[in-house]
Amino acid sequence: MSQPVRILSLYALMFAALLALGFVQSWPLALSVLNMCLISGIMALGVNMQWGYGGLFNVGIMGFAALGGVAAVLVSEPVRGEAWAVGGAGLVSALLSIVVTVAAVGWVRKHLPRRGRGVLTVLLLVLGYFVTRQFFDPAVDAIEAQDPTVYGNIGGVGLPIILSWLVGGLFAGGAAWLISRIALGLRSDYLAIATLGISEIVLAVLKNEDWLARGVKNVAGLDSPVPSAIDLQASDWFVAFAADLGMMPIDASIVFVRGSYTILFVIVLAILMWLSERALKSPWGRMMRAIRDNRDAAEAMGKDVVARHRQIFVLGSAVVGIAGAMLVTMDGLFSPGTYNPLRFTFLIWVMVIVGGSGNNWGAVLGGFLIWFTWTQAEAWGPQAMEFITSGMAGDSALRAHLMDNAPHMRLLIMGLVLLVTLRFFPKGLIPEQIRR
Amino acid sequence: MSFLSARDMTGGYGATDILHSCEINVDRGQIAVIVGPNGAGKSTAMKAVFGMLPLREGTVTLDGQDITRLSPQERVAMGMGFVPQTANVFTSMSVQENLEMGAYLRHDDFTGTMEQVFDLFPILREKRRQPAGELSGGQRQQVAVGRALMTEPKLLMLDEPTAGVSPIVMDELFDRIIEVARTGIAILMVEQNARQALNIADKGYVLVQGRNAWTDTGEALLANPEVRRTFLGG
Amino acid sequence: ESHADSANIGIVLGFTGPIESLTPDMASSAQLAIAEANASGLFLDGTTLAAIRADSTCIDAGAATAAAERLVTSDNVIGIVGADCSGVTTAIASNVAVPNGVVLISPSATSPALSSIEDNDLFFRTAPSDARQGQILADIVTERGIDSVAITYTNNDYGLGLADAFQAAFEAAGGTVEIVAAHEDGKGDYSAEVGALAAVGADALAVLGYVDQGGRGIIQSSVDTGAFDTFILGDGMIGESLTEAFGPDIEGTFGTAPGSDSEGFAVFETMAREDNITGDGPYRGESYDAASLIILAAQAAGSLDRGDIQANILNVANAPGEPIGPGELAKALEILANGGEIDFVGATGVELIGPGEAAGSYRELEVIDGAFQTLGVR
Amino acid sequence: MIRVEDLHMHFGGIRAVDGASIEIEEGSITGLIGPNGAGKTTLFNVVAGHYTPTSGRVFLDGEDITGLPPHELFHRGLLRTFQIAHEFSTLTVRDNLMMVPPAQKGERLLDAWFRPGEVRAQERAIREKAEDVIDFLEISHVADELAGNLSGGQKKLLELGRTMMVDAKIVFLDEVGAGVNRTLLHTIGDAIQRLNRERGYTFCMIEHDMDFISRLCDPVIVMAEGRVLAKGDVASVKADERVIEAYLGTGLKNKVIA
Amino acid sequence: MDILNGIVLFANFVIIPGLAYGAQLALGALGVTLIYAVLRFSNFAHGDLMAFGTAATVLFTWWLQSMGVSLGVLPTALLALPVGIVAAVAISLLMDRAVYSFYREKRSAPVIFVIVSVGVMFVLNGLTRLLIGPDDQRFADGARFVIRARDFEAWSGLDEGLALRSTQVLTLVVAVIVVIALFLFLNRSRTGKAMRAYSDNEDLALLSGIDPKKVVFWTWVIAASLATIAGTLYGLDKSFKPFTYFQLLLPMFAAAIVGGIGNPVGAIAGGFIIAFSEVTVTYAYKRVLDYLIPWWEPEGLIQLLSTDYKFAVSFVILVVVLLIRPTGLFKGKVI
Ligand SMILES: Nc1ncnc2c1ncn2[C@@H]1O[C@H](COP(=O)(O)OP(=O)(O)OP(=O)(O)O)[C@@H](O)[C@H]1O
Ligand SMILES: Nc1ncnc2c1ncn2[C@@H]1O[C@H](COP(=O)(O)OP(=O)(O)OP(=O)(O)O)[C@@H](O)[C@H]1O
Ligand SMILES: [Mg+2]
Ligand SMILES: [Mg+2]
Repeated sequence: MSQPVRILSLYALMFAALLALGFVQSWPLALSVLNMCLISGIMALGVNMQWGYGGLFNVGIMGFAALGGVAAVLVSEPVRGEAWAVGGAGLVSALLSIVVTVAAVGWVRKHLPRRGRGVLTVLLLVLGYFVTRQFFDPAVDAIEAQDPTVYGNIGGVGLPIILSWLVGGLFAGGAAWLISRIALGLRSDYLAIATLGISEIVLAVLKNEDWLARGVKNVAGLDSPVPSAIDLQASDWFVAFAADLGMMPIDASIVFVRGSYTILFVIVLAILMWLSERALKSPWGRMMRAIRDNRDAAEAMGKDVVARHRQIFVLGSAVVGIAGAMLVTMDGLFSPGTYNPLRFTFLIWVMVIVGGSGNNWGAVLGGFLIWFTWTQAEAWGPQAMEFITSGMAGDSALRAHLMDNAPHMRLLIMGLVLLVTLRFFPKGLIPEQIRR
Repeated sequence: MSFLSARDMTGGYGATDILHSCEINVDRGQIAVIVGPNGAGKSTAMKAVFGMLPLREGTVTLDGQDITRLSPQERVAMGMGFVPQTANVFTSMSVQENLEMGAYLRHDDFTGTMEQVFDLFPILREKRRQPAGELSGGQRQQVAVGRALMTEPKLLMLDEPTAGVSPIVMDELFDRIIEVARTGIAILMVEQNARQALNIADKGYVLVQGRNAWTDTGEALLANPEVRRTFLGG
Repeated sequence: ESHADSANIGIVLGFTGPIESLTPDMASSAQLAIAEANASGLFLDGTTLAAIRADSTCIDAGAATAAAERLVTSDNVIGIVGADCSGVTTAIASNVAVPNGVVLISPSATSPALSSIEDNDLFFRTAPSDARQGQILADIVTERGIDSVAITYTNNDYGLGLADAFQAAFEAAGGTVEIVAAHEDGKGDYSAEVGALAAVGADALAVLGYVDQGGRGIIQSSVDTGAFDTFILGDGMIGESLTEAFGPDIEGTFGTAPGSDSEGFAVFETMAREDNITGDGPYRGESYDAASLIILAAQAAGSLDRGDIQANILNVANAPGEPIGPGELAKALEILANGGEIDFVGATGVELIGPGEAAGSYRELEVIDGAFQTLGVR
Repeated sequence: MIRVEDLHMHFGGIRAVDGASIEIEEGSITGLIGPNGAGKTTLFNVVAGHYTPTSGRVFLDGEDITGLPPHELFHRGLLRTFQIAHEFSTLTVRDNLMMVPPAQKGERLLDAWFRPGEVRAQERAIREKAEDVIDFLEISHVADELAGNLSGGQKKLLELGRTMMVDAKIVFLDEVGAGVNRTLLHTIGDAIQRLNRERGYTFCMIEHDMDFISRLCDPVIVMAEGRVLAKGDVASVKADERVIEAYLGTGLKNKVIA
Repeated sequence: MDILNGIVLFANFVIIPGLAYGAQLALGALGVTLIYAVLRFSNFAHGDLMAFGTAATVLFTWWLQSMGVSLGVLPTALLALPVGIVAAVAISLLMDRAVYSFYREKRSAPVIFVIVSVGVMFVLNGLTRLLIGPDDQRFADGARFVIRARDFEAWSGLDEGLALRSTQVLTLVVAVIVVIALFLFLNRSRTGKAMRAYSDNEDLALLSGIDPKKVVFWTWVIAASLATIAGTLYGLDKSFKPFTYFQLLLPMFAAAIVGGIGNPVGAIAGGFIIAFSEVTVTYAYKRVLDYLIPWWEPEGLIQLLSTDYKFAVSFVILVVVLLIRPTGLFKGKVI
């Protein structure tokens, strides 16, 4: 089967499955699954850039998604004047002292001779740490004391939340840039564990720094870039509109809201996809693949491997950050507890590999398929168990035991789908297209 | 029938065939050399003889026994030894361990053989504890040949054993190959240092695009002007 | 008026993921109420109720939303018991329950922040907000003459909320909190936390976590190293498995758990045991009560309409009316069918206040002779 | 053109290069020979920036280039091939060549996205050049094959081909001849001479095939045990006793018995 | 006296727990590292394999306990361990046959194996829970302590207690024995060398007559045994809950990698690094210092960082180690 035909037919199958979900179960459900599929597709696209083009084993996806998420909070929440009044000065001073410290360290490392440089660096860092804490701690205490059950944080800047998609990308990309200065020299699994560690650190900060985005207390009720279902249900024109369509206002409003998100997400995905495809098919893509294949030789052929790695690491992470911000926007909720490596790192990796790493269409399709399975396996698990145990006596202890543990069939089924797909498509559904 | 007899070998890595009815025979105590342009299928033919490439057609027999369907490690057990052209040492293992792995199937005491290998390639004795991956290109090649010699095979197959080794070591190596052959072992090798190789060869095969183009004694091939011009560099 | 023959109640809990060990018993407890109503045959002229479970995963808002969406739009549930962890609960409330107008009653989400979400009066909870428990716990500690404590809490909104409340109340009463350290659930080892907690030389350690999660690991480590003998337990830590495991080692440990009278809960325990719910994790009573409320509200409304159910939740939950304990659903259904009024008390002394959450009376418990004994109610 | 001063490269206790000083004249084809493990490849690796030397300096046209990364050296016109072929295995042979030219517009993302016309034009030119190299190396039948699937010798040719894609000042060839068919090697030798004469490339080549060395190289540097053993024209080196003993040997002991 | 008190205090809360946890991680990391060394992929299913093997051990232990069998001071689970090992080995070999072998034949890239192992992880995860449920299970018996804190106080007359659990001793001893055995096995024995050769260059291993089936078989046997031993010892010391075993995966990987993945000695070292960086950095040193430096009356708790950041800290240390030694302490593999 030629590549385009394969892409078309597999995507057609995927959409058929989503349509079936709509017909058999319900449209709001189908749309909400589709929306998450789109977000997953974007995340997978970001990871594919890093791994598929660049061969960078980034296992810190969770951290970048969370950074994107926090952007949604910081962009859209209203400014909290009270908090800034009590702690703003302290925070700004703390920030300043960090900047000064970094600048000082930078100067020392640049201008002083090798000997003694290390000691002085450490001294400066320690000093900077304590000075920063001096400003930081009281400010944070004051901010967190402000109405802690509902706020206790600095709020945001009160801009439309859709801007946070960009900002989320910037946050994640910025963090990636910092990391790339430290860790990109590491190879394969060593880079993996370092990025994993850094993402854990990012999460530890987001969980424990309540002043920033309330930490584990979550921020709920974020703005929405689309009208809310309740408002629609209450507006006459919409009710009339729904009646014209022959739908119940409730259903219509939900479909409308979800559909609006779908449109926004499709636009984002389309732009990113266009950029990625174009990049991959250009000499840039060729260079990236060369670097991935043989780093030493690429270096000898005049390619600045480190710079290219950094570039792709930042770009891929930014894409993940964008998806992270989109996710939080759609949920209307930022909850650091949500981010765990299984869901936000390994599942994304599964998407990329099952879909076909090195191929943008593949990675996105992987995002769709795996997310679809992930949500549907939830229902399939108990059904499967029902089926398995149907032969047993109604009151057998084994049956009861199995039915009780039926939800765990979810992961089992997830695993089976993954294994079966990779069995029949060992290089992913749409493998990297190597010849041109 | 010859000790090793590969007939009608046809096959390749994917859809297209690399080998076309290729034939190779070696007798005990004989040195057979395959030469030919790059990409002619010499290495492929070696792999096919060793069972590392599925053949579409053709048979391989060793000592009269049909081994066409045997796996490589079964062929090792039958007394075949092979030095591939690339990736022919265990890079993370020490030189000595590399040699030990060559003797993996031997249950007798192989210290004697190892001493012989060290005598042949003195540099390896010095480097016995160093990981093979840290050796120079030529040193690795010596480890690779040494590993194959450790098996004490009945048929020794070498894919460009002298690529990258210094002239002095190359001479030693050819000397040793002659010696080995004299003990009754069949030797099949691919060489680009074709002149020296054909010099010591009892039998030469010229392979072009997966086909036997010329087959003759080493001497005769060396004397064949056509062969000289096209493959031996004039 | 005629009713459908059957109706569904959704149960959205984290059957897989970090709290997977708590949820099966919670779900079974909720189903206990449903079974009770079905057995009575009195629910809306013999309509049979079915429970449909869905997996919230506890942490994955996207998956939880999809699961709840399935319940609401495809299985047409009349109300939902759930969810568990505050994050997913919020997501389900605002993305599914509110737009669809479905009642959502959480048995376990205790975060104070949930009091203020925009819920169109559709969100209720049978677990009280942490603020009150913190106060009561602090009172008990002070009364026992303990004046310095170390606190460890599970690092989520429940733990943090409770810890904050407890610390504030305790310090207001003149006690000192030497150290507050969070612990993450489900980790392999807690010696670092215990090491830090023990290093301050506090009289007792307040463990505000879950009995079969990190909280237990903390206690285990503390007992093993001899760091603390007396523990102050939040409601999530009360469970027989704790006394089974550590019995004599934690003699004198005390804590609080929701519930107005010990009798109600005891009755529920017996019912649960009979139904093979053998665990003793938290929130089982609350789950039973949450399901009961949906059933009773539907009965009071005389309809399966989601809006009607929502309108009746507070009526059945609070006085006036005949108090209804666990195991008395048949009686309640009967009263409601006859147009009477009830005040559902349930296993945990349900009393919904303010924005629809439990007012919270608490039992004071102490480990005496290696088992939890109820000392009184506050 | 290249001057290496008292270079040391130690790996733990192993002194791969142990105080070598070498000079390569502009416009020469310098041969570098020596027994296996003499430190030739290591020397190349240091000069080409793959290793930072333990001590010693490297100069290119009088400028200190010690420790510069390979990609910068490439842009200064210093190219090298690898003894063990380093092909880009999932790229086609043609792409392997086409990725080499520096300053490709399409390698900058913004241009790749928004200036497709210019990128295409440049690609056409590069492709033509690649075709020439492919033809020259007689590998046109495998031009669309993945480089990973080439035969051992073909990979070596590709190594050489990459250096022909740009205008270099100096090219270091590490045993391009090993595993290459002798007839083709002749042609390659001719090409090297032509590049040297017509385009003024300087070459430094490691090789074990003395015929090849004799034909092309002047002068020849002999290394042994990390140091320079001898230097001079081919004839003098071949006659040097130490070189014969350490490297050349005296030919086959067991003469062939017909 | 004070100095003794300080040392005992530090030992009780830092050294002993750190050693025990380190050994637990190390045992797990050994399995990870072995699979990586021979089969060349990071096996994400290792945590759940541990859980599976332990679940089998637990079930058999219960049966033994119900039959009244006991080992006296030692936990009965040790008797049941072989059964658990057999179960874990069986499921590993089954998974290999059903899953991994296919990709081996296809010569798939390592990352495919990694992702496939995630699939296997999901499957094992489900199986374990179907077998024993998701709950916390206790199966320890025998003497829990070698020394109890209170007994130590009484015996020594010190103010501070020192507790030492039998499981801690057991874990430590087993970890040391296992790593020595594994090291010798890999570097000295014929099969061990064959395993290394196979991992280094599969084709060449074939050419040397090494039977890949045998290598793979032994690898899984050893890895699954290690997993079960590690899981059971951990379960005895703490308690058995499948989810926790999954959670252990990350620190185990961290240990294996920071030590230099593919190297058994590295796994041990890595285990202790991870464990001690968790325990020491977040420990509040106030009381220890009170004993050791009585005249110094420090303010605050002398805690370098709050335990909130315990994982962050251990990862910072990990990253720092990697920056200094990019392939881990003991020169691990790079694939
Ligand atoms: N990374 C390394 N670690 C340790 N030793 C090394 C390393 N690289 C090379 N060596 C040692 O340095 C010496 C010189 O190696 P080098 O590759 O430079 O030799 P060479 O002259 O190129 O030989 P050949 O002609 O065989 O290619 C050898 O003895 C080799 O074992
Ligand atoms: N793994 C492979 N997959 C596909 N094609 C291959 C593979 N290996 C080799 N080929 C192709 O098969 C042909 C013959 O290769 P082979 O390695 O047998 O050549 P050779 O005669 O040994 O050449 P050389 O002297 O250069 O080593 C070549 O055209 C090569 O491109
Ligand atoms: Mg070949
Ligand atoms: Mg060399």
